[in-house]
Order: sequence, then structure tokens, then C-alpha cells
Amino acid sequence: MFDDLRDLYQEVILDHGRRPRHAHRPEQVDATAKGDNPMCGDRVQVFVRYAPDGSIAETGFDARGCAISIASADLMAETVQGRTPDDARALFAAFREMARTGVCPECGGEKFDEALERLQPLSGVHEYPSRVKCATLPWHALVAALAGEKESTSE
Amino acid sequence: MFDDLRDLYQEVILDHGRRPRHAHRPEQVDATAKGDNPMCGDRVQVFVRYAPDGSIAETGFDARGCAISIASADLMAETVQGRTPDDARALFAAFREMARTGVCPECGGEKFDEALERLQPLSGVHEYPSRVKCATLPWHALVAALAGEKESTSE
Amino acid sequence: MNVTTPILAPGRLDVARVREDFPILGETVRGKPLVFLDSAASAQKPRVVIDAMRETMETQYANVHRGLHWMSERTTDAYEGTRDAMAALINAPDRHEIVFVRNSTEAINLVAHSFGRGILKPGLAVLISGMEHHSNIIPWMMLREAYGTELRVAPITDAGELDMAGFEALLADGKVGLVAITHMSNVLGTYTPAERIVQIAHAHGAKVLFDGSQAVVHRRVDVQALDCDFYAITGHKLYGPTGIGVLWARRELLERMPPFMGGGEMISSVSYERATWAEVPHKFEAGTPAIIEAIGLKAAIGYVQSIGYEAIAAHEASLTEHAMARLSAIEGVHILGRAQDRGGVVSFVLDRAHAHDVATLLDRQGIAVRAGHHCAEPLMRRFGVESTARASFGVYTTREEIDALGDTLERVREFFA
Amino acid sequence: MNVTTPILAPGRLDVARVREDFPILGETVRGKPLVFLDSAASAQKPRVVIDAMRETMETQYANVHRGLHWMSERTTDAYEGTRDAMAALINAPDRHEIVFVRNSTEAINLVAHSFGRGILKPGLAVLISGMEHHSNIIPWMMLREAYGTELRVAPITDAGELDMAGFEALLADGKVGLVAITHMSNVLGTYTPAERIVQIAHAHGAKVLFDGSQAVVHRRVDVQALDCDFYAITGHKLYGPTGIGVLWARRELLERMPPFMGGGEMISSVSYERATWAEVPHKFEAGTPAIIEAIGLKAAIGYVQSIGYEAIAAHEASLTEHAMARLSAIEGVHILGRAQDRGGVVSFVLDRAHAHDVATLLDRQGIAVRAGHHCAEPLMRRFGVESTARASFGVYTTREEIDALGDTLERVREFFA
Ligand SMILES: Cc1ncc(COP(=O)(O)O)c(C=O)c1O
Ligand SMILES: Cc1ncc(COP(=O)(O)O)c(C=O)c1O
Repeated sequence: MFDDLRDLYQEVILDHGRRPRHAHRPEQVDATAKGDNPMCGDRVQVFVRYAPDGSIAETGFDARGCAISIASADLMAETVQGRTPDDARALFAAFREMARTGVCPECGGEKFDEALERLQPLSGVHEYPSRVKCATLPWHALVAALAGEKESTSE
Repeated sequence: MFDDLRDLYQEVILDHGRRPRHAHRPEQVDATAKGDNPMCGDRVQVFVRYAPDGSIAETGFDARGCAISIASADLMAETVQGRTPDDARALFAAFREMARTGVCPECGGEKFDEALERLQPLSGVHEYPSRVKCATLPWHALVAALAGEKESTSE
Repeated sequence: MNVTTPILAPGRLDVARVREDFPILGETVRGKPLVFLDSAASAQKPRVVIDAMRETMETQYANVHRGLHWMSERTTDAYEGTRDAMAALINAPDRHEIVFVRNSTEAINLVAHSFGRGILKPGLAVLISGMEHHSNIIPWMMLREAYGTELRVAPITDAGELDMAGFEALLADGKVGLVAITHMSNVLGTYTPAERIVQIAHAHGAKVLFDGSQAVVHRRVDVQALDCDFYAITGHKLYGPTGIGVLWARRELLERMPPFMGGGEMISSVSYERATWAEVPHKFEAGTPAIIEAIGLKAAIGYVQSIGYEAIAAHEASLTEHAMARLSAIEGVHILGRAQDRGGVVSFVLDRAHAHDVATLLDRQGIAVRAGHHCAEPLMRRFGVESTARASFGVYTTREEIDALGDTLERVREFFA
Repeated sequence: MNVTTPILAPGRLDVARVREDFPILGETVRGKPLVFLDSAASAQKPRVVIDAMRETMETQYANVHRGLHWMSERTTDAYEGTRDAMAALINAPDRHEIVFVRNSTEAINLVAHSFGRGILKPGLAVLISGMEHHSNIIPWMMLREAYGTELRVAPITDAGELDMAGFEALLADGKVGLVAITHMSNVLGTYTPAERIVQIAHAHGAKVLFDGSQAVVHRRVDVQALDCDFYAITGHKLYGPTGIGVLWARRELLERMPPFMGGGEMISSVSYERATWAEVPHKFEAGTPAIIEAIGLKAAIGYVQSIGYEAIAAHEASLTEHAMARLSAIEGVHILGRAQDRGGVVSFVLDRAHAHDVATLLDRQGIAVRAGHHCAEPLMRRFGVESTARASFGVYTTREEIDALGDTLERVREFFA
């Protein structure tokens, strides 16, 4: 019955949505920001710990929301680890395109290939426009944290 | 071209609209009230002088408005002269019915026959609903004056 | 059911025939027939409403009032006719008590602004309940902010009913000037005991406003029998167009209230020094009104009356009973609110699944439900949830649609198990 | 004109083909073909608008925002699309600057309320002109009453133009916080010199609101070129539905302005203690908006653009020139206003005949004109009249219709001679 929905709720999403690996506050927090989608009530706070070279050493989060937003936060934490803030932003741009349209032909180049493959299961949201923000919300919060802001919205 | 319009603008209306006989303030004024149609800007003030027996000795008016409202004020002044306030009110009820529907089958009885015949030229307004108030406005003011009020609206 | 039955046997609603009146119900969504269970957010429109609006624009349209020409006179008659129709629908004693607004949100804001600042004495309180829609919360918070009016909140029980003892206690000090309460909750389906609310409130010197956004869709409202002071209605939930709603209020209150907005159509005379206001209700209707929409609303009122509230209430009661039973039977489904007197709105949560995910999975099967806080965040908090899924019913809802919801929910549960 | 011409040769309007787009123009009134010269009060609706509304209700309707289902998503897309269309029409830099309201009256009231009480410092003044519609007078009088804001009125010349020296003089003391002026008079047809007004006002530290109710119907409006701060638009004059209008405002102002009405859709989070507002423009759009009407308005915008403002302006200029000449030639007819820069609105009085009587006689021949004070009493007084008759033109108006007006007026004159 829900075979078509497997496009959206792939096993990896259900799994990360149910048992997120990064849903916690790191011991050391260098930057944090909240994201908030007033249209549906999803809320997330993202925590960042930097490595001495300024790259992202660790990301954690505290989220209330649907399977998609939690899975997205969790996969985000995995894929930005070890990246510079600039690269994390570029990866977000690529991911956002993918979430909106289902594909991202001109995205990133080699250095993002593996990350985007990891994020690919979330691309199914493009068929459910009101869910796109669920997937991008944690990223908005991350980008706000990297910019030293306290809040973001997914608008 | 305007043959049909003669129903509405009969000669008597054009005549009374152009040269009203009662468009003045009597020397003695026992009661007065203003009427005001905010929807079209027509304004009229009606003055009443009572006879010693309490009947209407004289009615005058000061009006700004269309031919219909002025003719109606003038014909009103003619037809209420010498009547008791109660009869003037009853005549208004009959006239209002005529203005709204074009006829007034159950109206008044003998004592109003002549007056209604005199007012009959105004019955054409019933085909122009927004003009009905032009014809009834002076009457509203008269009735307000008879009741000792200062203002009325044609609503 | 006999095919020769008239559309509506007395007290009985022939849902198959009703559905033919709603063109949209033939649509498919994601390849599946539309199952529209989101009528509490906004109802679909019957053909008579669509046609009334179309015909107005095609054959008889001009701006209303002030127009001394045929098209304007005819349009004015049609537009003003809605006032009569609405007055009849809710048994208002006087057609001048029907004020046209955009929606019930504006109706409540109008009262908060004009009655709140113009009549309510400073220092008095407004009493709402714990199950209000934001539209009946925020205007009073804004009034508190601007004017110092206190805001009190009557508690609700775990069953989702108004706690009458708690309600009365909040009136005890005589400082409540206005009780503003929903007549039917858009989340719990609860009907509040309107007559008793009014009796108690009036006994304590408070006026009463009902937010009738939901109630008037489902049962007969008689403002004289209720004896309330204000009643807010929104057209788009009553099978009418968007952009049109109604505030009913007692004429003596409307007379005393200052206008809300200023502009064309609401004045009697204007100089730069002074303006005098038009008679009620025009005093509250500044600018060109929603003419075409009012005319559409009249058609919607006629439609509802042609079915009859008895038949509507019976139909929805049976659907609701069925839905409560069907959904309760699903493991992990929890329904919010178990009021004795309730209408066709069922909110629920499913263990291990977020309401948004539930809604998306249902949508995939063409089933439209709402998910979120339903503009009632404080109520969500009261029940300890962030959001719920909500199925809501209208005249066109069928038992089969509820079965489809139930069956699909079973699969959703498995999906997230 | 060649029959194979596309509907609209560049810069040229084929009125016969335009008329086919308006179903109502085939109607008769009192047995005569309708001659509709009352577009300034409200325009007729082209088929694309009627169809867009009908199709929405028949095939794709649900409440917008918050809906996680297909119908709601599609309706939201269509509704939000109007914001983009309107932003493009008036060259707004940011779609979030388009706030949906009921009509321009509400747009101006919103500014008077939120900017007036929220931003404008107490003791400052609002400067309007002597040719405003009541909708751009009363809100400022109400603000004066509630908040003490001074109200100033810039004089106009006998030709019906803004007296620029007088205007500037009223700004000299630096106390004017807002200039609120019509972009085109609904009585005189005058276009005000918008760019100059803005330059002068800004130089004196005042913000500028234009009442664009009339102007945007007839010529291209570019809010960035004008450099104004607020612009008010009403949909029903722009060939769109009733019940929908737009306030455009600079985003930084909207961000700072407090909300006008409270309710659903305009909040970010709510507890009884505190509410935070949604992003602009949603902060100003409480409650279910006029969804179907917004979608209709988008169709109207598309229609206007498909004809093009150049063609519209050229067509209306030629009609206006013809009308001025034709009516001036009639003995006893006096036209109000002789502005250099004017649009398709001609107000006139006829000696010995009251405007209402004129309108009724014209109506008898199927010719619809407006008669009265046109919601501009102070302007009437300025010209020493109680009321005027007014003929106003739209894309569908023909030279022949103006001739019919002229010929009939000749007879009216004789009738009252
Ligand atoms: C110049 C002007 N301003 C304001 C308005 C008010 O428009 P609306 O009634 O649509 O709010 C009108 C039209 O009536 C107008 O012509
Ligand atoms: C109980 C209740 N009150 C108020 C509203 C607000 O209605 P509207 O958005 O039409 O103003 C709604 C619907 O959303 C409602 O269900």
C-alpha cells in the first residue's frame, strides 16, 4: 500500500528518525542556534564544536519534530563532520536544491559526492512541498550557528 | 427618447422640483427636523407651524437635493396642510407604500384619496429603488419634527 | 436507499446526492480519489455557491450602495439579501445586527478593538477558555498589551470540556467584562454549554461572545435562544467563499461601539474637523465590501438550509461515532477529548509516529487530514502534545471515507512500528 | 483593423476583442445594451478571473498554509503566487512586502493603525491632500482622535492639481511624519506628481503612502522608481474580485510595525503570557485569507499585463480626450478638474439638473454613471458642489459609449431646460 511512500520514507530515514545517533549536546559547545518552523511546530537546536583548525569537529542537536526533520538533522551531523564552515554551507546549498527539486545536477563536485549520496534518501521530499522545510530546518539552524546567530527560521 | 422616463419625471415633478412653492422657513416655527440621506448626500430641513387646534397650519422646507426630493417636499407641504399629526403620519405610511411598490391598494380610505392622487406622480420611483429614499426623505424629516426630534435619516 | 427519494428526506441526508453538489469531490490526488477530511480548516464549495459568484460577475455586477444605476441597485439588493439570510439562519432579531467582515478572526478583532477599547472599562478582564483558537486568544492579548485589560483563562477538564466550576470561580470577583469562548472546539470537537455560559456570565455582569466558526457549520444556532451578545462566523467553513464572515452583535452594543476602520461607506458626513458615522451595520463596513463573496455566502446559507441542520447534525453524529470507534480500535491511536457533547472533529496522535508523518502517509493515499497545532498551541500544551492529526467531517463525508482513514492508519502504524 | 491581428498589437488595444473577454458587457439594462461608465467605482471582471475562481473551487481548494496535504499545498502555491505576480506588477523588490488585505481602505487603516500608533512619534502630523477619498481621510481623523496625531491638508488648485507650494509649506516645520496622498483622484482624474511628492516629503523626513486605488488600474506603477514607502491597492477596481487588496510597504517598515489584527496564521508561537509574530507579511494576515479572491486577482494581474499598460494608457487617454471634448461641447455641462496629467475619470455637473436626476435619466438608457459625492465630501466642498455625475473608463470602454453618453446628456439638458 505504501510502496510509493518508500521514496520518501526510505529505511535509512525511518531508522535515523527513530534512533538518531547525534541527538545530544556535545560536552563542549562553541556555537549553537535554534531553528523553528512556525507553520508546523518543528523545533530544533543545533550545537557545534569546532576543531582547533576551525573545522567542524562535532555536531549535535535537540529536536522536536517529524521523522524527516530528525533524520535530516542526524544525517547532517554525519555529513558535516570534519568540514570547514564554508564547505558545510556549500553542502547545504547543494542539499537544499536536492530537497526542492529531487536532483542537483550541478552540485558541489567530487568533494561532496559521498555526502550527497548519504543525504540522497531525503530527496524524496521534493514531491511534498510542505515537507521540504522539515528537511532543511536543521541546516538553517546549523548555518545560523556557524554565523554566530542565535536563531533561524526555515523561511 | 425619454418617453419612458416621463413615468418618473412627470411634468408636475419637474415643475415642483424647479419652482417649489414651500421652499422657505415660515415666520413662526413650532417644530423642525433635518433629514439626511448619507448614501447620496440629499439633505432637507422641514419646518412646521401648528394651528391652535394642534393641526398642521403650515409646512416649509430648506432642501438640497434632486428634483424628486424637492418636488416630494413641496407636494408633502401641500398635502399635509390642515391635517392632524396623526393623519400626516398615516398619509406618509400610504405614500411610502406607493413609492416602494407603485401602488397602495389598501391605503387610507376616502380622507386621503385626494392627497394620494396629488402625490401619485411620485409613484414612478418604485422602479428606481435607490431613488425611493429621495421621495421619502422629506417625510421622514416631517415625522421627526412632529415627534419633537431634531434629526432623522431615511434608513 | 431508494433512488427516487427526494434529495433530502426530512431529517435524513443522502450523502451520495450531496456529493454530486460538490464538483471537487470527483478529483483525484496522487492518483487516488480525494478523501477530504479537512473540512474544519475550510469546507469545499457546492455548485450553487460557485454558480452564484460566477453569475454575479457574468450578469449583474457593480459596486454596491450609492450607485444610482440598475447594475448597482441589483447588486446592492443581492448583497444586502445576505444580511437577511444570515439573520434568518441564526435567528437574529434585526438584520442591522449582521456586520460583514472577512472571517471570524476579523469579527473577534473588531470586538476586541471597538468594544474592548470603546466600551469595556479599563481594569476589567476578558475571560476565555483553555480550548480557544489563536484567533480568540491573540486579540485579547493585544488588548491587554494596549489597554491593560486582564486576560483570564477558564480551565478545561481532561475530557476536553469546559470546567464549569473553574469557569464560574473566575467570574466571582465581578471584574470580568466579557466572556469570549468557542461554541465548538476546532481541535476537540467539544460543544461548550452555551446557554449555561451565558446565564452565569450575565449573572456576573459580563457580556458573552461566542466564536461560532465551527459550531454554526454543524448545528442550528439561535442567538436569541443563546441570549449571547456577540457571535462570530466565518463563511468559508460554512461551505461559502473565502473573504467573507459575519459578526452578529446586539444592536444596542453596535450603536455604542466606535468604528473599527474608517473610510468610504461608513460615514454619514465628513469634514476635516468632524465625521459622523453611518447607521449600523454600515458604520463597521469601511470600504468596498466583499460583494461577490457575500452573494456566494447567501447561496451557501441556502444550501445548508436546504439540507437542514437536523439532517446535518444526525449525519455528522453518526460519522463521528463511527470514527471514534474505528480509530480507538487501532493500537497506539489516542484521541484527544471525550466530551459528552461533541461534533465532527477528531484529533488524534499515534504512538511512535509524528503527526506530520502520519499526514503525509495519509496524503499519499489521497486522504487529506490536518496535522499540527491547529492554531491552538496552549490547548496542545494542556494535553501535553506538540501536534496532532485531525480528521474533520462535513455534509459530504461518508462512512467509507472514515473506513479508508482507519484502514490506512493501520498501515501507517505498521510502517512506523 | 486586420482580423488576423493578435489580440493586442503592441501599444494598441483592440477594444472589440477586449469586450469579448467580459461576459457582462453583453447584458441589457432596462431593455438597452449596458453602457458601463462606472469602472472607477468597481471594474467588471474578465472571463479569466471568473474562471480562475471557479476552477479553484471546482478542482483545487483547501485552506492554505499548515496543510500537509496535496490540496492545501496546491492551493497555497496558487495563493502565494499572487504575491509574486503583484510584486512583479508594481516592481516591488521583495515578495514579502506584499500584504493581502480586503481593499485599499483596509490597507490604509492598517498603516494608520500599525505605523500610526506603532512607529509615528506622538505629536507628529499626517499630511493628506484636498482631493482624497474618505478612505484616505477618516483613518487619519481616527488616528488624530485616538493618538493626537495632527492632520494637515495640502491645498489643491482650481484646475484640480496639487498645489505644490502649499504642499511644501506644510512640510516646512519638519513635523510631518507621513504624507498620505492619492496617486490618482477618483473624482478629478488627476494624477499627482508622485516622484516629486516623494522627493519633497523625504527631504523633510516624512514617509509617503500613495493611495493607488485608481492609479494602478490605468498606468504602470513602479514602487522602486516612485521611491515611496507604502502603496495601497484594491483588487476589484483592477478587474479582480472583491474582498482582496494589497498593501505594499518597505520591508524594514513592515518589520518594525506591530501587527494590526491577531489570530491564526500570524503568529510564530503562543502562550498566554507571550506571543511572537510570524515573519512579514504573515504577521499582518490574521485568519484565513481571501484565498479564492487572491487567486482571482492573480488572473486579473495577468490579464492587465497581457494587454499592457502602454496600450491601456493610450486607449484611456484617447477616450478621455474625446470625452472632455464631447461633454464640454454640451451647453450647461461643467467638468470638474482640468489637470495636465489626468486619467479616465470625468466628473461633471449640468446646470439646472441635479446629478442624481442626471444619473437616473442616463440609467434609463442603460448608461451607468455614478452620481453623488464619490466618497470625497471635502473635495466637493472645495469645488462648491454637493455632488457630481461621474463617467469613468476601463479597458472595455468604447468611443461609441462616450458618444452615447454625450448624445443622451444633450437630451437630459433639454429635459430639464
Ligand atoms: C482614490 C480611492 N481611494 C480609496 C478607495 C477605496 O477603495 P475600496 O473601497 O476598495 O477600499 C477608492 C475607491 O472607492 C478610491 O477611488
Ligand atoms: C474555533 C475557531 N475559531 C476561529 C477560527 C478562525 O477562522 P478564520 O481563519 O476563518 O478567521 C477557526 C478556524 O480556523 C476556528 O476553528
